[in-house]
Amino acid sequence: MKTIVPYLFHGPIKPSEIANLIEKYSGNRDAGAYSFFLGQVRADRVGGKRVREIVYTAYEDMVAGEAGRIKEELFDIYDDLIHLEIRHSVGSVKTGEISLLVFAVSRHREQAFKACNETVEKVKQKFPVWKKEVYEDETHEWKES
Amino acid sequence: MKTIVPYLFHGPIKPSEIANLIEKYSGNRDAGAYSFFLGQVRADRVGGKRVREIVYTAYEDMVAGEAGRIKEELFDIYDDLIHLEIRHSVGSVKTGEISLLVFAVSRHREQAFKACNETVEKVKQKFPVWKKEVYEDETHEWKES
Amino acid sequence: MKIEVLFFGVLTEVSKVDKLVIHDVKNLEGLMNELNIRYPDLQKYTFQISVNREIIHKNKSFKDGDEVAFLPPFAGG
Amino acid sequence: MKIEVLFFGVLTEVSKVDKLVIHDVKNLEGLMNELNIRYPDLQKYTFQISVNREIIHKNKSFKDGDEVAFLPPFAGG
Repeated sequence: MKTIVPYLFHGPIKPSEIANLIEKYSGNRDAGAYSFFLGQVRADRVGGKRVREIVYTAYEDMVAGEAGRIKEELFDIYDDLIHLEIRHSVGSVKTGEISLLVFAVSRHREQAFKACNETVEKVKQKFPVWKKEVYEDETHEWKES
Repeated sequence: MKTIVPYLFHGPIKPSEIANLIEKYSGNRDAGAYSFFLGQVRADRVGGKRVREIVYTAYEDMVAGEAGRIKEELFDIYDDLIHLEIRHSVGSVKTGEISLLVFAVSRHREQAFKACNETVEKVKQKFPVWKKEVYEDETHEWKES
Repeated sequence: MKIEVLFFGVLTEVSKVDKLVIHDVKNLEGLMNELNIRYPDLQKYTFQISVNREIIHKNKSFKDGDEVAFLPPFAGG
Repeated sequence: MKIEVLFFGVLTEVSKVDKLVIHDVKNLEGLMNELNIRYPDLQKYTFQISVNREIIHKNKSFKDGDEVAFLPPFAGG
């Protein structure tokens, strides 16, 4: 998996990377709660056509700035937060594959939940990322969030 | 990992099992959102003593009933929910190891979040489980949630 | 008639056993009288009581084979 | 003086390019005039504009090397 900016990665996010993240942060014995969100590409039907994949593009330099701001904001609000990870795919992600990972670690559960939830919302609002839904018949459509 | 009732497992929950769960459910191409919560044993200091492990005991037959009720309730409320998994450790779980896993899968993110969050709260309220904090000096204390 | 009595959590340190079989108690009140004699410290603890895995809130008659459990405050997670 | 103009998402299908270098436009208004001539369809789309990766909400003078981007509604996740 090639890193573009620290928050963007080519292709789908693999389940094994999620296990790696947990192993990495469970080293921190102050951590009591992990909250994960994973977004996956659904095989939606759109007007009789079935989604095959989503091709994501991003304004990479701007993503880095927005992600930094989101993290700063959340670490300001949640003093119990230990770690916040944001990973978004660029390029092709097929149905049944994961395109977004948000991972919050804190001492107690409440802040892990809230930080994870709010980060997902902020990523959707603020990340300059676009998605092109590609259907099984090779046609495509640009989607809003 | 030995299963006692479908919700209770001997010893800590392994990061690799979490990856397995994701791989298993990502087969479902209607799934768009996964929300995970993991609870980990912290190396808290209690009156100058450091926690070494928590030993969990459970009223196993009653856990099965309570877990079933929680799932029923949540599937009633959240019609977008596809899967809800609850796993709690019994026996010894050391600091830095995971003792609780809640995993919700739904089409869209909102219900996965809410179902996961509510399930964690309900497990804490309703699961007949007890924890004995064991300190590095071999003394122990029974804790409330 | 006999019933099974289960203890959990800190209460196992009062009862020194996880399980007890008690004969010839008719109802919860009778059981409590019996247990308070055996374990006077029991009164110092907070607990709920379940019969056949359902928490009960008032006196209840027992039938043969009932499973009565003494449950300190839950502490899962 | 030159500026870089970037297009994203559906707008790349209007511009047919991801990037454009434009000389001698003084400000956003001048750039919009220029682009509306080149790409009359641009007006049919909803977008925000950023200069050097900050979204702007009104006319703005450019300096040499500025990076101006046309951003359709974000669709991450």
